[in-house]
Amino acid sequence: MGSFKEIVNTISNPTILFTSVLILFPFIFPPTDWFDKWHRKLGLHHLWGTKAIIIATIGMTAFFIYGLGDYNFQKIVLKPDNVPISGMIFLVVFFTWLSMNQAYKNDELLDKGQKPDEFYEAPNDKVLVWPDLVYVELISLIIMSAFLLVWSIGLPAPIEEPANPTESPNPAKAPWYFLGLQEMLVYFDPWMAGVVLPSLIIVALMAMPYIDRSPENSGFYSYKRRRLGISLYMFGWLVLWQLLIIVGTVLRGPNWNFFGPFEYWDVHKLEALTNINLSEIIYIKFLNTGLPSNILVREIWGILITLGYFLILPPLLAKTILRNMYEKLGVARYSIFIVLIITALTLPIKMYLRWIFNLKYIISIPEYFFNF
Amino acid sequence: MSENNKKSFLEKAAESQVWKSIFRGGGVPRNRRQRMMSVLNSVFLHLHPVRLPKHAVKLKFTWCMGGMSFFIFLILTISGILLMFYYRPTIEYAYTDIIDLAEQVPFGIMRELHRWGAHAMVITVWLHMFRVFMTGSYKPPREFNWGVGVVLLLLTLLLSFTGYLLPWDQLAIWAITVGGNMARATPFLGSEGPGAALLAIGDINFITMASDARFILIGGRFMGEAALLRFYVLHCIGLPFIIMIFMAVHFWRVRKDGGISTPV
Amino acid sequence: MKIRIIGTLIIMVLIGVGYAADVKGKITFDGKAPKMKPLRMDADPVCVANSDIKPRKEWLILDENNSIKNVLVFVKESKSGSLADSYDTPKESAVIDQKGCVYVPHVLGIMVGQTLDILNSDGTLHNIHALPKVNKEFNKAMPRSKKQMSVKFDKVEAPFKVKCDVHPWMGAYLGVFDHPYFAVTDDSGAYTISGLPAGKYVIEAWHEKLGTQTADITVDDSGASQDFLFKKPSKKK
Amino acid sequence: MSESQERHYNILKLNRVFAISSIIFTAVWLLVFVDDYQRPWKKYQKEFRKLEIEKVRAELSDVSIELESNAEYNALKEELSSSEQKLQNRQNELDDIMNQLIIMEAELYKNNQIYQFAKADLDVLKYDYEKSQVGYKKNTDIEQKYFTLKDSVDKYFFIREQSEISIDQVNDARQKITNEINQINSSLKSLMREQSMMQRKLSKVDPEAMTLANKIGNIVRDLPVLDFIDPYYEVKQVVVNDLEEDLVYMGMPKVDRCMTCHVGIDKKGFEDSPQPYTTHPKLDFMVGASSSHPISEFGCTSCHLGRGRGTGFYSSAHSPNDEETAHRWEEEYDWEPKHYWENPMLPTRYSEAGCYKCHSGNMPLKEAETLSLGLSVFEKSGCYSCHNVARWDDAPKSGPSLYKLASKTYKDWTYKWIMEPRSFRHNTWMPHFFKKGNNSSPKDIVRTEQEVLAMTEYLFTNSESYDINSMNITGDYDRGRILVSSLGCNGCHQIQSTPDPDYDPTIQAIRTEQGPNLIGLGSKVNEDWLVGWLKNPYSYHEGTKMPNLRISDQEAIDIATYLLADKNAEFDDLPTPQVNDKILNEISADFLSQLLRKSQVDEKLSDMSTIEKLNYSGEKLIGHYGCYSCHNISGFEGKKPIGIALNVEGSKLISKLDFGFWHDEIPHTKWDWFYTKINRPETFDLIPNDDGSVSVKELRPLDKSRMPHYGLTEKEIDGLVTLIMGLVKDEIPETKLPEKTPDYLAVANGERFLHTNNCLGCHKIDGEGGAIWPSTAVWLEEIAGSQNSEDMSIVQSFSPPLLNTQGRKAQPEWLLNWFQNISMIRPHLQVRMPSYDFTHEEWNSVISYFQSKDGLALTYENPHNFSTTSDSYIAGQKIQEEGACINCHFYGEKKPLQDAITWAPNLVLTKERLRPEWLIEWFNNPQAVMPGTKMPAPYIPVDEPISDVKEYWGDEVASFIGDTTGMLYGLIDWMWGMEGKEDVSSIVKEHLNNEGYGFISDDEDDEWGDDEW
Repeated sequence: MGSFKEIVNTISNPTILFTSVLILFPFIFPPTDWFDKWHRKLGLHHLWGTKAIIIATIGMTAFFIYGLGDYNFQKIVLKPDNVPISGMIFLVVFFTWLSMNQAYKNDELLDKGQKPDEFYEAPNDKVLVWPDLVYVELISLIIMSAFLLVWSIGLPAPIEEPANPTESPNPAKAPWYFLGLQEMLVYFDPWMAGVVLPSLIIVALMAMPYIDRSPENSGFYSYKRRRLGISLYMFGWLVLWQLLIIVGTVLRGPNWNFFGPFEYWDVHKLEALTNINLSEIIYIKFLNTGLPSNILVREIWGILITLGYFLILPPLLAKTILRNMYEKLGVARYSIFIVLIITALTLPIKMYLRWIFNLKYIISIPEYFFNF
Repeated sequence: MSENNKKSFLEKAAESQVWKSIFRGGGVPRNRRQRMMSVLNSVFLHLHPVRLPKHAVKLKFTWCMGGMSFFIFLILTISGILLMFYYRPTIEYAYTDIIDLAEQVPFGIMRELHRWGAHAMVITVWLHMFRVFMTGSYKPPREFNWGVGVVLLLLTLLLSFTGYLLPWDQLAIWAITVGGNMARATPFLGSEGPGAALLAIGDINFITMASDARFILIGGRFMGEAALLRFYVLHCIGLPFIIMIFMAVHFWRVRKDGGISTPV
Repeated sequence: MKIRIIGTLIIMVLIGVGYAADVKGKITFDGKAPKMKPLRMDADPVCVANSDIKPRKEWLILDENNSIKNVLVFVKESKSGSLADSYDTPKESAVIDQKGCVYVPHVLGIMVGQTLDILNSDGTLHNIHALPKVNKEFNKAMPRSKKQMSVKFDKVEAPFKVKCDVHPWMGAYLGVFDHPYFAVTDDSGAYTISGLPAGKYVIEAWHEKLGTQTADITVDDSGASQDFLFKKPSKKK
Repeated sequence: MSESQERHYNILKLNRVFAISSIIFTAVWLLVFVDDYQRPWKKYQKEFRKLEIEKVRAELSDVSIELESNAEYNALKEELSSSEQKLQNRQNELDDIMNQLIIMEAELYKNNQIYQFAKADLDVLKYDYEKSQVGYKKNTDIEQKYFTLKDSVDKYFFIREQSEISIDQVNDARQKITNEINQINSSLKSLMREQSMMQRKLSKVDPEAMTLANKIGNIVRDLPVLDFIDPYYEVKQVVVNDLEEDLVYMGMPKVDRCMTCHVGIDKKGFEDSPQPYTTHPKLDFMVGASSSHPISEFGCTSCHLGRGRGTGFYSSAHSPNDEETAHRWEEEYDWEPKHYWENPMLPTRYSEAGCYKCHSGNMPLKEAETLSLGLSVFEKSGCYSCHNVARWDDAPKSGPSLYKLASKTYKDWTYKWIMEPRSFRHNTWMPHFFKKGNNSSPKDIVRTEQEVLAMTEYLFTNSESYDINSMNITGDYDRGRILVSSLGCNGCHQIQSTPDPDYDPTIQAIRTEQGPNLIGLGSKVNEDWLVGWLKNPYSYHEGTKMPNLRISDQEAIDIATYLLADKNAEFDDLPTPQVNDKILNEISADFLSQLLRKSQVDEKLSDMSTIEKLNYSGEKLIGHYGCYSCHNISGFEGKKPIGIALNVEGSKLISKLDFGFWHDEIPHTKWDWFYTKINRPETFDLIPNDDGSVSVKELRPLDKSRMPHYGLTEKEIDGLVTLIMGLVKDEIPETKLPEKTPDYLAVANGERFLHTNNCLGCHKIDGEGGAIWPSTAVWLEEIAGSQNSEDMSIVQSFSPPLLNTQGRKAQPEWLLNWFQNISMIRPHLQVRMPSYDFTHEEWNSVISYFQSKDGLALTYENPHNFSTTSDSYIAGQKIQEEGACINCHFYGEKKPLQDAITWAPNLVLTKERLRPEWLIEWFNNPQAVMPGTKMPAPYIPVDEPISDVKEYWGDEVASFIGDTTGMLYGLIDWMWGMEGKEDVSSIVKEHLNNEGYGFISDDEDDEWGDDEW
């Protein structure tokens, strides 16, 4: 079984984990017809069947039970403040399945020209709030309270040593729900990871209904007719949000190094971190001239690439692949949408640039705290 | 035996003056009208419509996550008030008060309830958002309420974040330090943020360690007494006040935007 | 508590009247008797003058049958519970004399609280230096004018040495007991512990050079007998 | 019904779900109550209450039985019942009085009321009257009213008083009747005080001894929820305001709740109860209210550490003493190490670390054996030489000086010694730098051989010269042997050729390791050096601790002959390697490259000769290994030690201790880390393998752990760990520290001085010290046979004197003078008080230590006046004569009458040497002052009939009859009047040469004959 742990440790490595997730993702949540075709060919649509969730639940439970036998796994997972994450993993899997399951059913109904499951005919299908809804709410309240109390009795809330501003723990971690952001710090400077990107998440979420304006397909679970939207959302929600939190909580140890779930958190573990900036690659590696002293000259390549990415790529896409969308959304909406999307994409892009080229910053102006 | 005699105790009580004075409309809700009235006439229930589409009461559809979030908020409010009796937000007492809650105080379990409740609320709010997205319920005419919801999510996280500092232990201050340090990198407003150097006249920098976003957040250059007090006030008064306003708007808009979303 | 004491007393009286018996025995030495050199006492002429017999060393005194004198035999513990919690202190004193610059007797047992009269029959200064571990150490000078002094010991203690610092050869051994069941062997190596109530006991025989031996005995109304055989102690180191 | 269509759920089903969830909810709430009520400590308090009830009951019954057998008590009881009988007969009379009293009291009440009303009116009127006096218009009306009322108030007052008087009279009458009983009762009460105290105590804890109401109350007070009011079972705590809980940058008053479970900790009588009820093992010293560390002022965690606020086994951060305990705890208490608490409780084996916080100025620390041993080992091992600890800032280097090494020993020996010191001397304090776990691979050995060669070369090249005169006298082995065993060498040196398997390290044992174990010297030193060294160690090294024993030439040669006869052949046969240029280049390059570039290094190396390289790398290596920290080495003067300072090592955060790859093997505690580091310093250079073996980390030679291996025993390491755990940064308020009076400081400094210079290796003070005694016995065995060597009183008399009451005993001027010019006091002693080269100040500190210890703070002493014609003097002379002091004491040049074995100091010395006050104390009971001394209390005819005394002792003695002190002062007068030779050493020497000691027994073995059984 030792080898199983090793396998898990190996595939948990962000590079492997991320790459496989990135490859698998469009086949699980196909954004286009082409992916959908393969989605069905590969039989991935069975993921949303009843059997799948039973197997998944059993599998995850078995994994946790097996893992708890391992001291290192136990130490991380049973750390009181990490316990909610374990619960969250189960909940997210279940509810993702539940929504997809209903969506697929509705898709079939709609394909057959029928109405979705949630459809009702006013006023006959209406029900009275009293007692149906009120009662259900009351029961949920009771069960919720009972659940929280049991949790509280069973697991004491954490209290560590008294605060010591001079002695930072290694690793020092933010509350678990912010660990996705902290994980981004690996690839971005704090101003991006901590300020710009979170703000953009908020903005993107708020902007969503203004981009996806059609009131169609609301009020019931569906996938096929909102494929692209849901796929994008799922990517943000499952990969960039949940997965990063899990990585940040469970797989990041001292010095923010990667540790497999069954690996001892050894402060001595080293990772080769010889990251270089784009300007250094260009001027030193390729041109062999040494870094120019003028900041603008030094960083001009990075600036050009960035400007190109943000200013040239959107119109280019609008003319080519995303022509339909551009036409549908209009200039303003398209611009906002595409900027948000390509900003989100900077994260995986920077991840791979880092992993492949050891690239640290595309633009690096430490003089003004501007690193990108 | 006349029918009157068959009236249950509850029914008799419902006919009394006291009952009627308390519950408008009166009577045990047995028939349709009474049921409708009991919702309409209750200050707690009237944010519900009287009648709903069938799927709105189905757990499979709603997951009850919005309701749960609200319930947990209530539990947190109550347990939080109880905690305020014992907890003193100074760096001398904060830590030992928490230890005393764990070791000695009767029903010190309130602290556990509060902490785990806070974590649970973060998860239920997320899942609520997930459900709303998956049913497309953010779409017009509900786009504004979706925005309010996003704000509520943000406030939930901030409430949890501010509460995280209060035990004043290593876990707390370093979690908040990590979070707080990001404020230092705020573009223009953080002393180590890009563009901060531009906010200067001559040699005078306006954004320094002692005047940037982080300073405002933690009330000093270092994590200390001021930060604790700020977070305490935000956690107990500031943010709950704001979140209640947004919740009110959120609930109100649910009704006004046409209730629960339904397939057309 | 009170009842128990009374009860014990009654039983004791009964046993004491009816069944008290003597324990007798003889202690012999297995081996060749060492050749004792005489004591040299020339340091103090008074000593030489006072000693009527030619003094010899006293650390092992055997008769022609190899019987050992000066072995202290005593009841070490009672196995069947017929020893009382406490015994009356004897009214009569025990006596040790300093005569001819040796202690007479050489080995002596006394009871806790019993008076020990120390006599000085020599007309010279002696000092009596007791070296107990449990009781209080004392070292008192007895000038020639001082013919008698008295001391008491208030704790039970295994035999310890009493010596005179002025006459370094002088030595005696004293054992302190909380019961009257002890005896010292006489010239013929015989001892008698009298009046021991019936029961089972462990008795111990102690000799200053040859060490100790213990034996389990059972005393009935005819008493008991227990002999001991000592050997030369194995050489140290 | 159309209405039902507006429903989704089956209401019955919902009802059922609701019912179930409600039941669950209720159950959970019950669980919450149970959880809140069932605090882990409650069961301990309940169990303890049982123990306490049992104990109080037993005590009560003991007291009652005692009371019943108390004759006085029984008599009083009889008396009481007869008095009660008497009272019974007068009951009617008493009843009448009582009735009368009731009526009269009613009267008084009424009269008092009238008076009070009137008085209140009067006060009102008084104000009106006074106000009416203002201005010119007098209101006579008010004035009159006022005075009228005033009169009547006085009258009422009188009436009230009358009432009171008559009540008093009746009361008196009543009291007369009951007086007898009251008196008996009060004397009974005083007899029964103890009993009633026990009863009261019992009625508080024992439900069976309670009244019904209290029984109910006893149950109700501990019911759930109600128990927040005034429960019997409650969290108990001590708040110590001036001791602070360290909350980083600020302190909170210490709160300890340990006694919540350790309920019996401060109560006598639970010594044998199981944990957690046990009484503190040193209640009179710690915890007890009357002890020097009462729990109310010191709490628990101030010494023991741990999480004092915790009320659970885990949350209070208990630490197990060993693995076995840990396993037991895991099973019994669900224990695990408390993470997230920097200072978990010290395991009991290290609990004395807490003592050091406040008592860091002492050595040894009373009642703290482990810690004292740790201090001793720390000092002897020279830990402080590399690791700065403020306490030893001024301490000299712990190893011998190597300035003149070449005159003392040989290169070969030095090489082998550095390589592996314990192969030469099994118990040396010199640690192993080489052949450790991290530098023992064949490759490492080749390198370390060259390293040691280089260091040896440097030492010999830089050795200064030392003038030695050869002497043409031949020594005698046996004489030397006797000298070594009799002069007192064994107070500091052992001669122990093989390790003692039963070695038990104690402070006492270490005292005999003050100097090196004198074995194999023939392989080590040259004779001329040794003779010179013995004669005057200071000439070789000024700062040496070895004192001058005033050894004559002949004695020195004899001793040297004896010591040098012992050679260590096995050690001599060890090989010494040849210089290996290649390796030497590598070593030199390692150091050169710290300053130079590679090319420059090569250039430099090619310029250097082999000798230069040896010297260069030797110097660098001595610096690298820190040899100079412990030894004086030329070229390293004033260099800083190489180790990290340990001043606050005990407060170091555990995260700063690197467990390397041993995180699973070594428990994650500071003490386990320290233990490992001391026990096997190289551990953290190693990697543990699954099969129990280890491999070595990839390290460059200069990066390897340099900490050497001392080969200490577990007990010694525990002592060191205790000390290190005690080196903390806690700031203790003055109020909690021992009061720094001049006496306290003098004693503390003196004790440390005595310890550092090993005075207790020879002397015993108050039962401590005297490490030399066993070797005195060995010497006695040799010269006088086992009968003498087994007699502790003889061993004592031939050992260095006890120093009890030295402060009260010696005259300070004489003592100082004597320290600086040692002369003979006890003529029978062979062991010599050495001549130390201490400064005046140092001697003064010794003397003031003795004085402060004895509570003496005299700056000036009255001379003792006497007259040779006084009665007192003549009486003293008589007492001396009768007491025959001359039997043992020298009277000037007059020899004692007895053999040398009984000899005692020359009495002529007394008047300069001793204080008369002390002599009185001494004469009264010498054994009380110096247990085991052979001095008898002089006989004083103090309570003999005066006629006898007159006849036998003379009139002068008789005039002091009844006055012991007077007679003893007579003896002192006589001694002060003595004249004669002070220095009797030549007489003694001659006597001993001619007549010997006059030991009594000779050889027992001769007497046993030759037969062996």
